[in-house]
Amino acid sequence: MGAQISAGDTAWILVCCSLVLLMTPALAFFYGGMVRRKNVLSTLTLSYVFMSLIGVQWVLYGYSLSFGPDISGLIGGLDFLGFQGVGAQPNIAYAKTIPHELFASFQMMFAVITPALITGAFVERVKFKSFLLFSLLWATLVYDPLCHWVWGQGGWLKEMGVLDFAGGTVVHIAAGFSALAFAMVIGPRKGHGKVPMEPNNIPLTVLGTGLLWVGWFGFNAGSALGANGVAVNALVTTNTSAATAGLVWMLLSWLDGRPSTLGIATGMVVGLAAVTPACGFVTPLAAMVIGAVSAPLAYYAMRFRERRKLDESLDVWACHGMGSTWGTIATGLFATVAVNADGANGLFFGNPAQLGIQIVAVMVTIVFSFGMTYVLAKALHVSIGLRVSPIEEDVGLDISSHGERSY
Amino acid sequence: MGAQISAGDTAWILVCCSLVLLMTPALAFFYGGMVRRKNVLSTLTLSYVFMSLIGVQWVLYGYSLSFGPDISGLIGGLDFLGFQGVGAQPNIAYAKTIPHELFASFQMMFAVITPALITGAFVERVKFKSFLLFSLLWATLVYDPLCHWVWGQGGWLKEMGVLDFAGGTVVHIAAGFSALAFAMVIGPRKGHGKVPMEPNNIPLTVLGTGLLWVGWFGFNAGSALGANGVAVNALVTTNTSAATAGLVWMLLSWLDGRPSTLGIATGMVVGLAAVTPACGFVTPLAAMVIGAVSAPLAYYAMRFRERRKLDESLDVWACHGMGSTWGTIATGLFATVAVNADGANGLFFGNPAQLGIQIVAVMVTIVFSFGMTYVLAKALHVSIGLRVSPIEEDVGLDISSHGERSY
Amino acid sequence: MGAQISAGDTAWILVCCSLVLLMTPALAFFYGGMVRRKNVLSTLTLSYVFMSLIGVQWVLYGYSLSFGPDISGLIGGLDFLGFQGVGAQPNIAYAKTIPHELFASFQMMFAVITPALITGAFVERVKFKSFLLFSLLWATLVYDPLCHWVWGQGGWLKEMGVLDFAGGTVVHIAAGFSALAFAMVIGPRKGHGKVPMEPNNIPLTVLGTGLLWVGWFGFNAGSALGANGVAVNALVTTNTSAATAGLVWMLLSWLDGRPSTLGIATGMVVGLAAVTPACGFVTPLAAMVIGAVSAPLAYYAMRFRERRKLDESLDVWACHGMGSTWGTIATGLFATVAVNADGANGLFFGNPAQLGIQIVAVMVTIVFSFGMTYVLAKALHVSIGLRVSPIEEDVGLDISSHGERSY
Amino acid sequence: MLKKIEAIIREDKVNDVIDALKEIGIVGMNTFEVRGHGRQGGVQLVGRAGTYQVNMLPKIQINIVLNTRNLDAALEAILQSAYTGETGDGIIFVTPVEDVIRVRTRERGPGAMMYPGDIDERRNK
Amino acid sequence: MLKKIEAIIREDKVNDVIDALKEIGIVGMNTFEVRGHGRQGGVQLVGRAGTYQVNMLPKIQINIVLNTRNLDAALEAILQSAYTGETGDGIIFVTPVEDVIRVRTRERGPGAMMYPGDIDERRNK
Amino acid sequence: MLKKIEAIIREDKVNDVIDALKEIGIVGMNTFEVRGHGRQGGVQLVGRAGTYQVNMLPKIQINIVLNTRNLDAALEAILQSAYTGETGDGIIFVTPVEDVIRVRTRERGPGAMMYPGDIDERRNK
Ligand SMILES: Nc1ncnc2c1ncn2[C@@H]1O[C@H](COP(=O)(O)OP(=O)(O)O)[C@@H](O)[C@H]1O
Ligand SMILES: Nc1ncnc2c1ncn2[C@@H]1O[C@H](COP(=O)(O)OP(=O)(O)O)[C@@H](O)[C@H]1O
Ligand SMILES: Nc1ncnc2c1ncn2[C@@H]1O[C@H](COP(=O)(O)OP(=O)(O)O)[C@@H](O)[C@H]1O
Repeated sequence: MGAQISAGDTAWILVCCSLVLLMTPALAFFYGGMVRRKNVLSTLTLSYVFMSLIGVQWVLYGYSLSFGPDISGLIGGLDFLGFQGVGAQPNIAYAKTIPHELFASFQMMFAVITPALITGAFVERVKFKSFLLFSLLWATLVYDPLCHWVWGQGGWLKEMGVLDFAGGTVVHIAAGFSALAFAMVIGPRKGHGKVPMEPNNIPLTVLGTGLLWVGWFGFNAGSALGANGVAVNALVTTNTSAATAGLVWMLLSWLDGRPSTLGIATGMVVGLAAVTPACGFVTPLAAMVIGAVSAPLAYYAMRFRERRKLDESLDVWACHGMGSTWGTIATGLFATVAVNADGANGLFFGNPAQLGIQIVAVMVTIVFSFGMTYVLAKALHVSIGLRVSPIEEDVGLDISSHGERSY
Repeated sequence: MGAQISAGDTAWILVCCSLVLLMTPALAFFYGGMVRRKNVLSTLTLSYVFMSLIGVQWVLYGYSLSFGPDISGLIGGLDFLGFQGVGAQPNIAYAKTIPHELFASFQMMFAVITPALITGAFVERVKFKSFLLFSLLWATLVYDPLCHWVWGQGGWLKEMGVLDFAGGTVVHIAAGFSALAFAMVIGPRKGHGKVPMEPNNIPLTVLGTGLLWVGWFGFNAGSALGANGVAVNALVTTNTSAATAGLVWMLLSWLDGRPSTLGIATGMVVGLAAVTPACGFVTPLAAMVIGAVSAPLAYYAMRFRERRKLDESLDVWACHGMGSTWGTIATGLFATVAVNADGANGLFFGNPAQLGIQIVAVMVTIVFSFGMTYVLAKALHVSIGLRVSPIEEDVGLDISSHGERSY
Repeated sequence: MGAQISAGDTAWILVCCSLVLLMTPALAFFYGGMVRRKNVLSTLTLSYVFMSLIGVQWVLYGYSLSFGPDISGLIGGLDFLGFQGVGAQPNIAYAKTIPHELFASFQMMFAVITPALITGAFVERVKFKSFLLFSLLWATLVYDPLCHWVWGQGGWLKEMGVLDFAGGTVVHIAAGFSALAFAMVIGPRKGHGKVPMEPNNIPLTVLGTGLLWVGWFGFNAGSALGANGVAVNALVTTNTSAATAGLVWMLLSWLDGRPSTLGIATGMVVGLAAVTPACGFVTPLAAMVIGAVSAPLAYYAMRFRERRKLDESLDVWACHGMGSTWGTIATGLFATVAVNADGANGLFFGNPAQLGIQIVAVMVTIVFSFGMTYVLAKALHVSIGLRVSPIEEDVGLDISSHGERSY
Repeated sequence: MLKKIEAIIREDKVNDVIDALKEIGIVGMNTFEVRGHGRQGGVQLVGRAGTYQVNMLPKIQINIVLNTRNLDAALEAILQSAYTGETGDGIIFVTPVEDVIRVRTRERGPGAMMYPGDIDERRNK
Repeated sequence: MLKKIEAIIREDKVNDVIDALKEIGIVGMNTFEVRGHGRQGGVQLVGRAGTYQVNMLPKIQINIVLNTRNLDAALEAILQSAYTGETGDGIIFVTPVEDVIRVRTRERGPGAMMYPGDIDERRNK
Repeated sequence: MLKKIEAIIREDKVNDVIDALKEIGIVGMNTFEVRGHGRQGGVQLVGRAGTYQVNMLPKIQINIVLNTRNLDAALEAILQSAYTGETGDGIIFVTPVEDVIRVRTRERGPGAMMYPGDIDERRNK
């Protein structure tokens, strides 16, 4: 029938913009609690700055590259530069019942938080200027194309039929494997593996977790782009996966010592990341399985990473990368059109082909994001340098990069 | 006419799920600021864990026990196990204009926060394992039945005509009197009444208060189950009662010393708890009276509790139990069909019978929740023990139960 | 056609009430992080208390003075005392598609936060009792009339045709210039300009910034009073201005030293304040200009203020006053009916008259708010005194005014 | 003659020790947090995935300046009230103090060390 | 000959005391927070409902190591700048120091105790 | 004979110093944060608009009580591990200690100062 604005759908997605925006501060605090006291402000800034940086980039050209008219399935055209032509009428290709500008704005919040996720890899040692440069390049050369492939009208992975409801590939796998690549280039923090690096303020991390969970409802249920049954199902599956993963992680850390607060919080976030691609396609009970499996997967990925002495400091790869790799594949197992008529069935509902598509999409995302990030980081490393000096690292980035002290 | 989904109503209740979810982290910080530094993480975890525990329990069987097809007015049947049959269509018995799954999900958030409220009674000394067991039993044997009685189709208190808009009985009285019972069983913290137990971080409590207030709009106005005039009225009465109670508490603490920040915050929460059962049935001016009376009631209940040397540590009974006892009774005084045609008139609007019904509901809730909790706690106390060892208590639960330090 | 409630619009404005309410706690933490540790609770309380004080005042008579039937363009009549007649039906003069009580409640949140903004001027030394008295007088004699002039049906500035979408004059200019006047009367903190007054907890300020940004979506996009294209545009322009100003401030502080976290946070808030009057009338690219100009304006206003040795402690004047002065004037430059048919064109769209109107409104607001505040503050200063004693100031207001310690 | 006791004890014993000192009339004192290491091996903390070792543990140091004649009584009170028998109970140092001045009264020397109701006052009764 | 001054003063007097010391050319010093108890009775705080008593009050301890010849001047500066006349003004201890070494220069003994523009340099001018 | 070393060093050197001490078998010690001022001029911080100067800088004080025979070894270890060559490296004081008692064992005097695997035990091997 075409484009007819629904005030209800518009209301919900306006709210989701607010909820997803909230996730960036939430992430900042989630991360900020885990670093050492001398790097708290620096860590907060690494996330917050994206609200500014991508807030400008997206309006200027990011949205256009991602969602502009398709160019050979690879990238969007420049028609939407400066949000031109992105107005109060719906863009039928993307969302029939809300203003085009609202779709663009909701997508902006995703573009903001994704690179912020990566910062967990290089906190406590990155040079601020190089970080800014890397971030802008990453947003332009990694995020925007990938976003177009998976969600843009005509994008090649979308055409292939990949199911990624709210960003398992575009957001979490991309961030996780980029984090891995960056950590390999920048190298470990001074003293990593020798001195214990105790989190300076776990309550901040716990606060961040709570706000992340709330914001994730906007992220996942908002991806239905309307206030409807699919949104409701996404909200419930999101909650269920997070709940389950938190519980399982608690048990895992209990077995290895004691039921740790940080562990429960981490499990919750892993469950949220894992269910992200699946949330609009699977039932609550399937989400319980997705959450339950994601916890040990990320848990042991973390230990593996530690044994390899790799300082991917706040475990973006283990939590988001591995969590969502599993979630995207699990979508190929558990998806059912009973939940979402616009989706597809997965292996367990008689459609093994979907699983294949999912695996291809995962692999493409991994190779592309890891490879591009490795090259970008390496180029910056050998040119202007990625790290602060050892003395600045000792003093802490709060003072040395920002001239401030936290508390 | 029956079931017709409204996108506007759906949008609002989706938001309310997020707002009510936020209340559990908010409560965690409200409580976490008031304990001693060595128990901050433990206190936070006691609340957060319910997002996981009940998040799973509710989907598996909690919702079904509470809202499944009625069995003799006492409990719900098992038809909704695993959210089976809880889908995108409305359940006309509960909410005509939103998906059934959304109603179930909104109710989940209530089931999550209610047992979290109780934790204020036993912070700084409870054994984590026993706490988990108690919580699961309490949710199953106390919350789910009570919820069915008051809100479930066919529940006997509902049939009797009790007015409880957003959970005065089910949530606040039940939590408050359960807290009282538990505190009597577990006994006071080491040094209680001798050593001053200064709150470690009042700003955390203040933060929690702010977030609780915001979340409470979802809790109370969301209980209209739609974006309509009743919801609006509930939001305004909620705000008015909280505002008034905060102001009155400020004056009370000023009279006894100085206008304390913690006092203002406490007053606000008391006003919120008090108006919860009434919010959808009374006018803003009536809410002002409800708030104004709730403050001294809880204030002197607190002092009474202290004089009795009972260590119901964070005053769940005084704030939530007594606050909402008053609020539920006040609903029988101030309710008017001018505000809510689906409600009833109270005593002041010519219907004394309603007051009687309210009082019966209050007494049933008190007896049931206090009694059940006492028995459950006692049984755990004599079997596996409710308390950590005195040495663990001295060291603090952060280290001894969770192996972590806060800040 | 007249009044027809839209559930979607109602849902959105219900949410906006929650979002704007959140801004008061957010502001409390934004401010609380910047004072010295001995005044954290006091600073938090100065903001929080308005949720109580105005929460009661507005219902009793504030709304009526502001939005009651017009009396000679100057003030509202008393018809809405106690929210009488403010019910579930729309008030067509203000908002056609939502309950009148919802409009009143949304406006309440503005009335709550505006005087809270002013507190930044006199933290760390104000006498609590005098502050309460001042606040009530200010709300009644400054805010309510001004609100009527600009937004009330029949208000003289409204009749004149001023464009102020979400409160550039009523909220930010009024608060900023009142802050200036108050600071001049109360005088500087002991040691101001001699002892460095290092912020005690910048992460709190950063947290406040994040929550303010989220809440501001409700503030600005909610001012469309519906879930429609104008709301969406307001959300996008709000985000864009904040993003840009944050970035520019970062660069400014980098030039003068290092890219400071506090600076980025401050820039974001300035960008938010600046775009507030304009957000519903201008394009995203215009918002980028508005944000970009607001940052250096406030930055150098701050330095000017410092050089004058004026202790307007947390720079309400520079950030909100100057930011929104620019924003209100810029509305007269960039406004276009292409964005909002109910608005008007500005200078750059061929309507220089609008710029004149904007300038008049700015000047009226400045003169009225500065003058009234100066008189009120002076009267209190010479009668009951505005400041605590020097010893109480040394000890800190947490202990001396509230009998508490923060952390 | 004046001495200073520097007692480094368990965090969770600090209230007991202060009470024990007040019991016998030792009034003037102050405390602060230190992180220490001695015979006690450290403690194992739980991280996100697995545990790790922390070697510097939080302790409280209590400083008490007193007349030499009250030294033994104070030491005995601390030794008893700080004891648990586990490693980490702590250690007490005694150091010399040459002079003392009270700011408010400018009293100087041992005479400045009198507090209402303290051990000396009690002895004289 | 070296001495250490340990002055325990009100939190809110610390800036005044530091200024007074700098005024007379005492440069090297450090401060930390302690919680103390002396003649001052404690303070009443306000809880959720009613008040309660806290006995250990926050104070700042300033440690200054200096040559004995500068001791009296420093003591006098502190006594004046820390004074309010209310209980809780604090107390000053003087203890012996046997040796001092500056890390950066390995200067040792009283000679290590020189600072640009300090009291000794001024005296020599 | 007992001495106390009070070493005031850079915050970011504390792990290095502790490691260097453990290396040579100095086991018992404790640390706390101080804010200090010496030859180092202070640091410039960035405010909302422009910079300002802070004069009291955070440092870590390490206290070590030990037998006089181990003093020089300990001093040397600290001097080496705390060194950067910039102002602000810090300063070490040596003060007398008259007695020591271990709470758990009531061992008294220098004999209380033995730790498993410490410098004395190593020497005896
Ligand atoms: N030689 C020392 N110098 C300074 N502090 C010490 C020394 N030895 C022990 N301490 C302090 O005393 C605390 C307890 O000492 P420890 O040897 O662990 O106790 P225990 O005697 O019960 O084994 C340590 O954490 C440290 O703070
Ligand atoms: N004997 C003591 N040993 C250690 N510290 C002391 C002693 N007496 C006083 N103090 C410290 O000095 C502070 C002020 O002492 P107090 O007796 O209250 O001051 P005033 O002399 O003004 O009454 C106390 O809080 C405590 O920290
Ligand atoms: N006379 C002193 N008394 C007490 N502490 C001192 C004294 N001199 C220096 N300090 C402490 O030592 C720290 C480093 O001293 P500083 O003179 O800055 O080092 P450097 O010798 O490298 O220039 C100071 O911050 C202060 O804490």
